[in-house]
Amino acid sequence: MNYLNSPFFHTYVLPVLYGAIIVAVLPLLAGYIVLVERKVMADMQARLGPMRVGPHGLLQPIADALKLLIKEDIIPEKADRFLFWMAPVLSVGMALLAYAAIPFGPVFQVADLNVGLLFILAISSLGIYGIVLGGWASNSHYSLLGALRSAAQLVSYETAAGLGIVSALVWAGSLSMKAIVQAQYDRGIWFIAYVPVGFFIYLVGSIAETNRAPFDLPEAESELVAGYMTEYSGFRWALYFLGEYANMVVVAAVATTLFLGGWLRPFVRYHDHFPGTSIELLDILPTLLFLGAAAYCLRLTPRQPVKIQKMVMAAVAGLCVILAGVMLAALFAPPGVMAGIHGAFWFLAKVGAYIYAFLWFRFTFPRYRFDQLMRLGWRFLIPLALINVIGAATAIVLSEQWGLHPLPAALITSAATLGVAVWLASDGAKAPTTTAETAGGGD
Amino acid sequence: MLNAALFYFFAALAVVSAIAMVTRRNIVHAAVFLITALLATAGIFLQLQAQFLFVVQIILYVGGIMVLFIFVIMLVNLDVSLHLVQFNRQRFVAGVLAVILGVQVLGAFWVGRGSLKLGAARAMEPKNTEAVGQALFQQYMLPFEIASILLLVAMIGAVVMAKRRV
Amino acid sequence: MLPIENYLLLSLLLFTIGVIGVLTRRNVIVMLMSIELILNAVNINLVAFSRYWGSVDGQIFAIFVITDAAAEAAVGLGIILAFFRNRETVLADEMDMLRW
Amino acid sequence: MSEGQRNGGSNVSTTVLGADEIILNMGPQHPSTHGVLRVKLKLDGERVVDSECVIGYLHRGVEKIAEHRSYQQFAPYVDRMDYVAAVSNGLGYCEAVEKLLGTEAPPRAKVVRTILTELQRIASHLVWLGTHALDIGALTPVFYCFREREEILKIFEKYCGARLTTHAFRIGGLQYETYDGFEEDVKRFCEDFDKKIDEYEALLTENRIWVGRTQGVGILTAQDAIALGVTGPVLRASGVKWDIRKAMPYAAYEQYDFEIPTRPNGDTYDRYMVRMQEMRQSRRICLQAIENIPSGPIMARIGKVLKPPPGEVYHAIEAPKGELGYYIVSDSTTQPYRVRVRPPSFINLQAFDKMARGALVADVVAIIGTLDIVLGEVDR
Repeated sequence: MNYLNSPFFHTYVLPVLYGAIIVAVLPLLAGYIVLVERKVMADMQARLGPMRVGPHGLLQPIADALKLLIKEDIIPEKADRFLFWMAPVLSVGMALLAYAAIPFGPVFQVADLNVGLLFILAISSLGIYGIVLGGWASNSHYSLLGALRSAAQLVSYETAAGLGIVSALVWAGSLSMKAIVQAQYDRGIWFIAYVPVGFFIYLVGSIAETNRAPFDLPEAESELVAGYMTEYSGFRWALYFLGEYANMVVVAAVATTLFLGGWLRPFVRYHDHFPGTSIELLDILPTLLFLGAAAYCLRLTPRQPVKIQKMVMAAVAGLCVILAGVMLAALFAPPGVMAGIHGAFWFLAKVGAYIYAFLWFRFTFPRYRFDQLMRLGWRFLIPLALINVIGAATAIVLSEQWGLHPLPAALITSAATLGVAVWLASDGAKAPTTTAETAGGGD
Repeated sequence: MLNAALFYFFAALAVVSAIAMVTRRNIVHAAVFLITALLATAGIFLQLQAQFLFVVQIILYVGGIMVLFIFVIMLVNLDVSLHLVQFNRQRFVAGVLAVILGVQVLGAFWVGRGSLKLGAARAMEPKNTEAVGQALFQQYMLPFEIASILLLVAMIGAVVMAKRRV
Repeated sequence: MLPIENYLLLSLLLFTIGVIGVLTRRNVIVMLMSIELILNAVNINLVAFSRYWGSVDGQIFAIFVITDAAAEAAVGLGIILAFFRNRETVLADEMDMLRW
Repeated sequence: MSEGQRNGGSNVSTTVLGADEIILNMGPQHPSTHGVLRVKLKLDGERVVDSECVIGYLHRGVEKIAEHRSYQQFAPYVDRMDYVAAVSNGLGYCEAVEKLLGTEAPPRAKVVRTILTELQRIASHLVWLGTHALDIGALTPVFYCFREREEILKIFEKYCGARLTTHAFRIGGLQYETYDGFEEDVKRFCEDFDKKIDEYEALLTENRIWVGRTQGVGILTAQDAIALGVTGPVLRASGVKWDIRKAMPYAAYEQYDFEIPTRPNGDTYDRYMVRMQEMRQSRRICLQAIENIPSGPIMARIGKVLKPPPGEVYHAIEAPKGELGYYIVSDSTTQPYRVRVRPPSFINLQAFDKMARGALVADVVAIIGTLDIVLGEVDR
């Protein structure tokens, strides 16, 4: 027991353990995000999605991974073999490296760097090389165009997303991921309430950075076949995919930490206890949520057409009950353990919601054209982000120098920023256009 | 111990990739090796407890400037020049001169080694980012503004020069 | 803690390699990259001194050097692009006209 | 095509291109060239400097086959040209041969033909809408479109047993009487369909990205459209009110009240709007026609062996994609001497280069989609 409290354990063993867990779990997680994506897509498109491999397609990710692993690995004759080999590895490696600084709860974090946020940004800006070098090394025009598009797009939207982050940072006053969440705890409010425009900018920027629709131009299927991945197949291709989905989780985690309160539960300053215990009322929310999910699954069980599906539905319900039990048991565990488990639950729930928004956008919007993408980035988002930073700074001055309550101060500046946004949007639509483009009807 | 090992690892990486960069025939490979060298340098910054500079090095140098380089390399599609002679005619003289320059500076170090009384590293502030920020926006405010004007000028210049049809 | 000479030596090595690159290569892009390497070698020096003096001034200077490198790269690459459009070459010894 | 115009007319080769020009081969295997179209694009960055359509990958010699088949035997072949609108192809061929024979289908057959052809027009436009939206990056409309198209195909299947290449009509009328509940099926579909179109429009019509991607893209002026021989919705979106159903009525179209939607600008957005409105008009025709289908025979008396008098005939109908014409020469044997098809897709594809020049790669995809070509018909 003494060993568990030793500094060696805390500085060396635990981070390595956490890192190992992340590296081991992430491919599986990415596979299941793909499954969820396909199921959500199917639901929005009035169909069922994967149903064959395992009940309700639950084993589909494993089948896919297996198939990709045993597929023939093709390297084009005139490809640059070294870079062709290195690019996907770089893509996935950089995405995984960024996880080092992400706090999946107050306990589960590999390393709390004092430049944690900047570290994540830096590492994810390296991920671009996986795309650019892979596109170049394939020696194909489609890949090259995808790579060029990607380089230009990522550099542009990184700027916008970075400025969106800054607006929340001025409220947080620190670059350490833990300190940012702590700042939100101290103020008793998530920063999305202070800088809604900043959150919007980061949302758009992060979609563009992860090459998701409607900004999926580097891999635009109908134009560039698969963009930078055109010449890739089998496991290398799977690595790119893994990198993309890992990156999605990273940007979602950053957004969660910065704007959505990290691992904090809703109403974090509401501390009423159950009478006679030290358990807070709201801490049973996760338990209730899981129980609700279990009840829903049980209600669906009799309606399943095949017996095996009934059994699986019941099994899923059982799993939910078990998780509810874990959440409940955590309430009686030592505070550290309890905070770790519940923090991880809330964090992952918020990350999931953010990723769901990604999926939702993907199935709703058509794709931007390249010049429109650039115009949106440089003529709308970046000016708006700059104004937003000024707005956030003004709100801080209002609240700290003039004694205004932070929330109304932030509301005033946000409203002003929104006004600028409307002006920018209408200006962008009316701006003189050089090519065949008359963007947008009414606003 | 760990500290020294880190330094020697990054230093070796930086030197090897710098040599590879100068000698590679394929220009994209050269760029990749330069990126490796820059990353190794970033590692050395980290080892010197300059966390903020470590991040700046990666974001700006590796994530920004080098992307620009690779972008341009791709634009000026250089399959043809791959088979040309990569070094110019003065290469031997130039190489020798450069080595002489290096040896000269080394000599200067050697001569002045006694006067460099820095000894062990002094304690740095733990909050590196804050310290850099304070210094940048108070003591070095004017240079900071000048630098931003320099960047603006460079940006305009680059746009004007790279523009397709003037 | 390592003596500062290690950093100075590393910096010197990188600097010399960079100088060799600038002086011997024909390709202008590689020459520009070698210049970046030289600037980088300088930065190592600055940060090392900053560490051994216990003040952040050297790091500030390194930031300015990086800024300068960014400006230089942007303008340099702009020139290369413009030149390539007109002459379709990026080799230094073929850039021998005073005007076009 | 003037591939090397900037380089003194030399042949296509990467080494003699301008400093930043590349050749991009789109197709014949490409997700959005709708089959096996191959487009050679000369790009300056992402901008199209020059383009060349390479066709013929799906050439099956349909016209030549006709010379060795009897008139009835050839009828199923026409279904394989525009396989997305097989019923319309069949109608054009049957009516052309009837014209050659000097007979006409009985009124009941004509009305049923009209209903089925209009349903086929809706089905064809639905395929176009789904794939066009998919090309531009909207993933969802295609599934909604295919859901409704499925209803139409079910009606076809109930009527003649086939879903895609239906061979629904015979020379002289119909082979099959309508099945029990035909009227109800068509009526139910048409009544629901209006809301479905609203649903598609809700996803696209006022979507800023969709408008941005389609407005001003691939503009074709009325003069250009006429000069290039473009027909169908592409022509009407350029502001020319030309529809063979009104201009030279065939089947039972003169009995019904419908409008010809036109739009003034001739860009991709206008073509989208025209086709959307056409679907509404087709629905209107179907609803009118289903109200009273005359009773009577469904087949004219033409005999089993067809030996048309020597001569030639040209008959055109308004297929979903434009003017579909059949030119048939008879030498009074059982087999046609020559059959020449005027396929709308092939002629419309001529406009591609005009529309694509100066556009971006992403626009090329939109333009291919908006022309609504079917390679089976282009290559025949």
